[in-house]
Amino acid sequence: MVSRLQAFLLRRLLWALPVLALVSVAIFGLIRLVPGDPAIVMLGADAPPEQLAAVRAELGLDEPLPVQYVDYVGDAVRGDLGHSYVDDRAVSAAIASRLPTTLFLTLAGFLVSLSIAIPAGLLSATNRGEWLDGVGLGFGLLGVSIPNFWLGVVLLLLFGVRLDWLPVAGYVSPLADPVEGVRYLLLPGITLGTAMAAVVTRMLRSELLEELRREYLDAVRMKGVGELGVLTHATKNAFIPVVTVIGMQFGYLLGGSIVVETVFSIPGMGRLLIDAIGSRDYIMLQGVVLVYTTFFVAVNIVVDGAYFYLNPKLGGER
Amino acid sequence: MSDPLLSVRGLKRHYPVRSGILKRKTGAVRAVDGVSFDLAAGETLAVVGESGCGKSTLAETVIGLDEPTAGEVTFDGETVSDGVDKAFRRRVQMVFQDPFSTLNERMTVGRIVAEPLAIHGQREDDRAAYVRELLETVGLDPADHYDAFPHELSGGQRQRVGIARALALEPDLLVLDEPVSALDVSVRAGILELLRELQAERGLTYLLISHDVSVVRQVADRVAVMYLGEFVELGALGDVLDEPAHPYTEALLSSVPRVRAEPDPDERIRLPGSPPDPADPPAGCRFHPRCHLRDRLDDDAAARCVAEAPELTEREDGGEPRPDADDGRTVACHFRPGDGE
Amino acid sequence: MQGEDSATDRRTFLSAVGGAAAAAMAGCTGDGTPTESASTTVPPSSSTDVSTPEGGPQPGGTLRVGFESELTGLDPHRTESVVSWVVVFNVCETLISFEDGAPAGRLATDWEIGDDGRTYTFTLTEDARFHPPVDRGMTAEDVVYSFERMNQDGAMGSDLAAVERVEATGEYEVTFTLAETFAPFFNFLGRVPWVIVPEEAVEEQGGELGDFQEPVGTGPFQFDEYEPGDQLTLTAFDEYRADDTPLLDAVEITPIPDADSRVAALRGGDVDMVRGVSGSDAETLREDAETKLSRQRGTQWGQLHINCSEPPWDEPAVRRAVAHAMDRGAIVEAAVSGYGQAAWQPYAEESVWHYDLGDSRRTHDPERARQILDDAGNPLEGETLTIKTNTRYGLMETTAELLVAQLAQAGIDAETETLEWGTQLSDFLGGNFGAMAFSVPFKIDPDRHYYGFVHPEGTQFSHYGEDQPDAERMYELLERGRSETDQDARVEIYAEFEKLVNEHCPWISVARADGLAGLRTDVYGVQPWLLPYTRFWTIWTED
Amino acid sequence: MTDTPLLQVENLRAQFGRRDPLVAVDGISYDLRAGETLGIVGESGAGKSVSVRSLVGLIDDGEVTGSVEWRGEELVGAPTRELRAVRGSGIAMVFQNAEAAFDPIEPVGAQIVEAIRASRDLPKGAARAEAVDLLEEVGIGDPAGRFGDYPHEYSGGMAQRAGIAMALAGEPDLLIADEPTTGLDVSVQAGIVDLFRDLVAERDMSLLLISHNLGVVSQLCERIMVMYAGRIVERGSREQLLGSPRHPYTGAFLRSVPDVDVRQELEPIEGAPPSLDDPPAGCRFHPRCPAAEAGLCDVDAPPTVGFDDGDDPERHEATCHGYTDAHPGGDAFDREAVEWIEPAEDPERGER
Repeated sequence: MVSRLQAFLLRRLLWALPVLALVSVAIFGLIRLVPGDPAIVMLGADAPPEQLAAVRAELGLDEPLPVQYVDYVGDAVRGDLGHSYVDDRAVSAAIASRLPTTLFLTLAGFLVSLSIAIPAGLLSATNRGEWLDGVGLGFGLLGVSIPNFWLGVVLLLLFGVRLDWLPVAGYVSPLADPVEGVRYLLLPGITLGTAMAAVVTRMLRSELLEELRREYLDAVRMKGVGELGVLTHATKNAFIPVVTVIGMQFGYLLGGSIVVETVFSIPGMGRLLIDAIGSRDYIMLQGVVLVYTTFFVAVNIVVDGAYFYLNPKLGGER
Repeated sequence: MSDPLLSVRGLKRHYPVRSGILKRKTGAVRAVDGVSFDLAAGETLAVVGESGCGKSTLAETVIGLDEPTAGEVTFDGETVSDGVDKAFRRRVQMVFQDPFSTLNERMTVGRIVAEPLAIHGQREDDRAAYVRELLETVGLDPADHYDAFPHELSGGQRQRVGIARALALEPDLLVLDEPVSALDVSVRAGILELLRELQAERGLTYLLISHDVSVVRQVADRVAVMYLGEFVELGALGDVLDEPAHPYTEALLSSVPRVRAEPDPDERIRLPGSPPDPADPPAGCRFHPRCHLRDRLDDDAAARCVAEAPELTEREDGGEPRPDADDGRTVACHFRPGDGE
Repeated sequence: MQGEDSATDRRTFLSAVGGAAAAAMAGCTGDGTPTESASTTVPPSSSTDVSTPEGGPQPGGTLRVGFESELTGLDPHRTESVVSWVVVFNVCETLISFEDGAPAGRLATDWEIGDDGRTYTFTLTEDARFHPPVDRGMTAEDVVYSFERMNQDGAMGSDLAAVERVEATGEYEVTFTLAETFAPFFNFLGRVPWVIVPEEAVEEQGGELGDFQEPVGTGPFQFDEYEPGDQLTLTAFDEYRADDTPLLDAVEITPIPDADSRVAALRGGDVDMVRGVSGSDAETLREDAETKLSRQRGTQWGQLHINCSEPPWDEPAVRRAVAHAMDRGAIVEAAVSGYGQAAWQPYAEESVWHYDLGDSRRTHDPERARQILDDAGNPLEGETLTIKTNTRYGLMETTAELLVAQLAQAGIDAETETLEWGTQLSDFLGGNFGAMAFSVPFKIDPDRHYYGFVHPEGTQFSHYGEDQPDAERMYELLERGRSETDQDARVEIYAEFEKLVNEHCPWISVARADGLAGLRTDVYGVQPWLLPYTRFWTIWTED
Repeated sequence: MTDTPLLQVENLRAQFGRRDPLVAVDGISYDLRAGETLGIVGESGAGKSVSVRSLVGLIDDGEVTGSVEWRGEELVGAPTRELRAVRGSGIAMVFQNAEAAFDPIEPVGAQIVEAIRASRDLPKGAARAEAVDLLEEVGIGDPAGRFGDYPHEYSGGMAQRAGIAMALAGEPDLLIADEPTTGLDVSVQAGIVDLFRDLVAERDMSLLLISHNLGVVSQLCERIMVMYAGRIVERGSREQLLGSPRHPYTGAFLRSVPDVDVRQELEPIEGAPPSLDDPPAGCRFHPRCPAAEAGLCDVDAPPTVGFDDGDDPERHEATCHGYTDAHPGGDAFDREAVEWIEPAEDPERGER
């Protein structure tokens, strides 16, 4: 017997399939609809015709589009995203080598944003109208208005160049060297996480303010529970809708990581994407975009699942 | 007797219940499950029951806001259950429970009341004057209230606006869905009095939906008691409320707290448990799991309640037959119609 | 604009001329374009490090370098990008190279051209060794193998098309036999992709073209490890045949594609050298006490490409008028902050291929542009010229935008059409354009620039048909440029060709942009080469 | 029943907003003895709910003045720490919307356990066992099985029973029930009323019940106070109040309630309850009072009048001008029965 949560997740997964199919068609189509022969664009103006023909054959460009698509999807399902002509790598291997980096970066942004947003949201809501609230609101406004790349460059100039406390460029895996890894991820994490922190702070604040007006908190007070206990109840409840926002923000983080990876020279998926665009590496490009999309869809399913799980009204687990 | 204005036969409204991974339909909530009644012009039928019994769904289905799963609704000789026309929309109006949410906050009272006229393209020449007249009819002062916005009015005044709006098209039938339950106690009487007056002056026909027997007592001519999607008792007001025949009616009436009576909890008929799930109603008599009569029945008789659903039948000894209605007093209970208590 | 005082200059500003000629002379163009006023050129053969500390070059140390973009594969015979070639250039070696602008031996110590330029015989050094794990001496067989490999399926196109055979005519002698005389061939041998690699290492890595991703060569550095996208490490090849080469122990290359981050990384001390510094960042690096700038003249040639069979551009008067409407100095100033030169031809004054056009140059003169059009009967009456460009390359974008404004000053209506780079490239290849701003890297031999533009046997990107003035003569000059093996005679040929280009404007040369690199102040020995490839083996750090 | 009141309320006032304050409760005084059942009746906006929430410091955005003594201890202005000690174990509260009184994301049982452990130092297991007992006591079938259910899984009546169990967790001496049956079906409501009656009897608790439903109040309370526009207009025993209402509002209120047993001439009270941010001067009921006397009722605050109702020991008082000589009176007012007249201070005049 499947539980309601499992049924829900399965249903979401089934829904994700057509979404992914649609996305794959879109990616595939868009890349091929871009004007210009990919082979020529890839190899440059003075490429010999023989080489162009070889590349076309390798890319399957001489086949009709539907055949190309079916081949592509067939391979993709088996985990083969193709072979990059530009730097002669299996796309899946290239992505596999970059994905952990992007995940670590996204995670860093995620942690940074939550460690800012949760206390800020709580303080802001519980000190409504006072100066702390003003600080929280101001941060919320600034955070969403400052563009990633600008913040990144400012942090980099301040902490990397002027103060020289932290490295400016590059990446060390936190698994290989936790201390260095964190040092390298700190600035990118702050850059990436600030906007999300702002959004989550504002959301948490408003949800909490809403929640603090709810009657059950008076019921909790009437038990003789202290204000901290009351706040705990309110925060747990306020977090349920915030989880959804956090999930959506995770998608934003993924997008933001592209910019941040470029600014901080972090060899992640975003850089792979930018480079693939730059070098007209279509095979790589469609692989990377597909992985991003899949990831995004997966995050959405997880978030929905979490929402479902946390919200007993939807029949979450006990 | 002339043909009834509204005739409902075997009306059902089931909502699908979906479950499983693919959300397939796995059952149905039998919100309204085979209801029949006639409503003569000029009379008031009250459908009384507790929350979830299906009375609101019944009202919505009758006036075509919801599509029936089965059954037939005839209005003034025309079948309307397969789709209502503009004439029906004009002749049947509804007064809603919550005057706070059913009035457009951004429209003046005058515009709110005139809106149905505009929609139906009526009284283009003297609309404003007519609306003022209507406001006066429902006890509002046009001078004060015509240009007022809903938030400037008290709850009772808003409900009066709602009634004026419903009257604008000079309907024949008004469906009153809990018309006073959102109002302050001291205001309720005024609205009920207004409804009585309007009926007397305009010969309106009312279908009153209410959970409050006291309200029903003040307004209705006949009463239908609804339980789990079915009528369990239907008859003249005095008959049903003074001498309830169905055990549920009995329990319902005895639950109403009397203001002046000395409290005597032992006299009260207690209903054990909660109403069952309308998606999975009990077999046989739907009321049997909570019925206090069963204690007095022998085992064979009690088994009948579990096995066999009672039909709504004419009560043999029952009450004064109404001269103007051909459906007398009917009760759906295996034992009450004939047990000669 | 570079009116710098020489003291600051000497500390922070390294400059070198990457011309083909050794002439150590200041550029002097005479038309007053501000970019030409700098007196900062230092002969590439002399020490570029004016402030070299006492005691001379110090061996040892690691140089951390920030690259302008990601490497695109490392198979020397396959890769297509400048940054990858920089790595190849330090790991593998070509037969010849260029020193001070003139051909010089690298793996070849001597050569002989015979039989009307159809046979080339090279004597190879006997001291070249392949890096571990191959670890053996290089012989003529390796040269034969490498050329066969790089040109399989005609992958090298017309550049090697003339080569009929490559033979080992001795253990250290290799002979190329050409089907017909093809003079540029010799210079092409200095091209970075034409490097010599050992067959066993290639086979070990898969054998196919593109598989050789951990290149093994004979160069001063050997490939150590590469984490794609992250860091590539080169280590000194201890058994390199020249003494004290390289000086560094290792080079760590990190791609830092974002220009601001690259400069920040240098200033923050995270790297010792960055390539691809933009003109707008150059001043910052010069002013920062911890950094300095290295400048290589004219690595990129910008031009207005014209489709000479597309009206109204098929009218020579139109092209000439546009050439006079153009203010090259302003474009250089705007596009590369002055780090470049107004140019009327790809080759700088220092180059042997440079032809002194003198006063015949079509300089900025809007009045004359009007006059030319008047005389031709105003062919642009009611016309709006379209200049295609893109946003990917600043030089092209700025050229197009400024040119439109400058044309307006000369009374010519024009507009830009900004395309996606791929689209622009397609349009270029397909001849779907009237004019477009374009730029190409500087080429070793003029044939590589001109033949493809003009000759009907080539791609004829300029669509310079026979009906155009002096078309036949220009075709003939290009053919002679290929068949004439005498260097001086070739210089004459291309000089005449340039003169015709100046006259009929099949394209309009705009500018040469400099290649800028940033260095920490303790980095010395940077010697910009002819082409934009960094020679890590000359660099040392004071540590 | 002892003579020392459990709760003594003196001139309790609660207002919201600084400029143009809304005075929801305007100086009410009463006391409540142990074991007593007191009802406060009034329409929405009369200030009933605020009046009881101010007792235990549940007004956080308003200002409460006056005095509330719980067993001699002042609660108005007391620090939260002291209020916490009284809440739950001294005074507990049952809320109107039972489901809304529970944290929606925690199982009902856990919330009752929290209430038990907030007032008593019990180990978790014991608290859990007691919570199950409480659920059983309030009439929830299969209490152990429903222990882990979430609030939304309870029906309205069941949720209210669970809410009562939660209020009982601290073994309070006074149970405040704020419209505990509003929104419930009559059959369910009757059950809740029975439950309250049983609990008060068995646990020797006092009950302070607030309702707009006279029926419910009359079923449960020996003493009743009628509130109108933030003030108490009449108080007395159930019999006094329902049998011989003295304040015109009480009488009109009683007459306006539709009777379930008789079809009657309905007598609505004209107009609507006043808004509290701008209450009428004088007697607040005067704009709707058929016996209002111009120049008197609309000017001066009415005095509180006591009535002698024979052998009923409860004091019966109404705050009305109708029993003074200044008022022409008529049939509406039976001046013979007047025992004493307490001159009114006029808070409005003092302020305005």
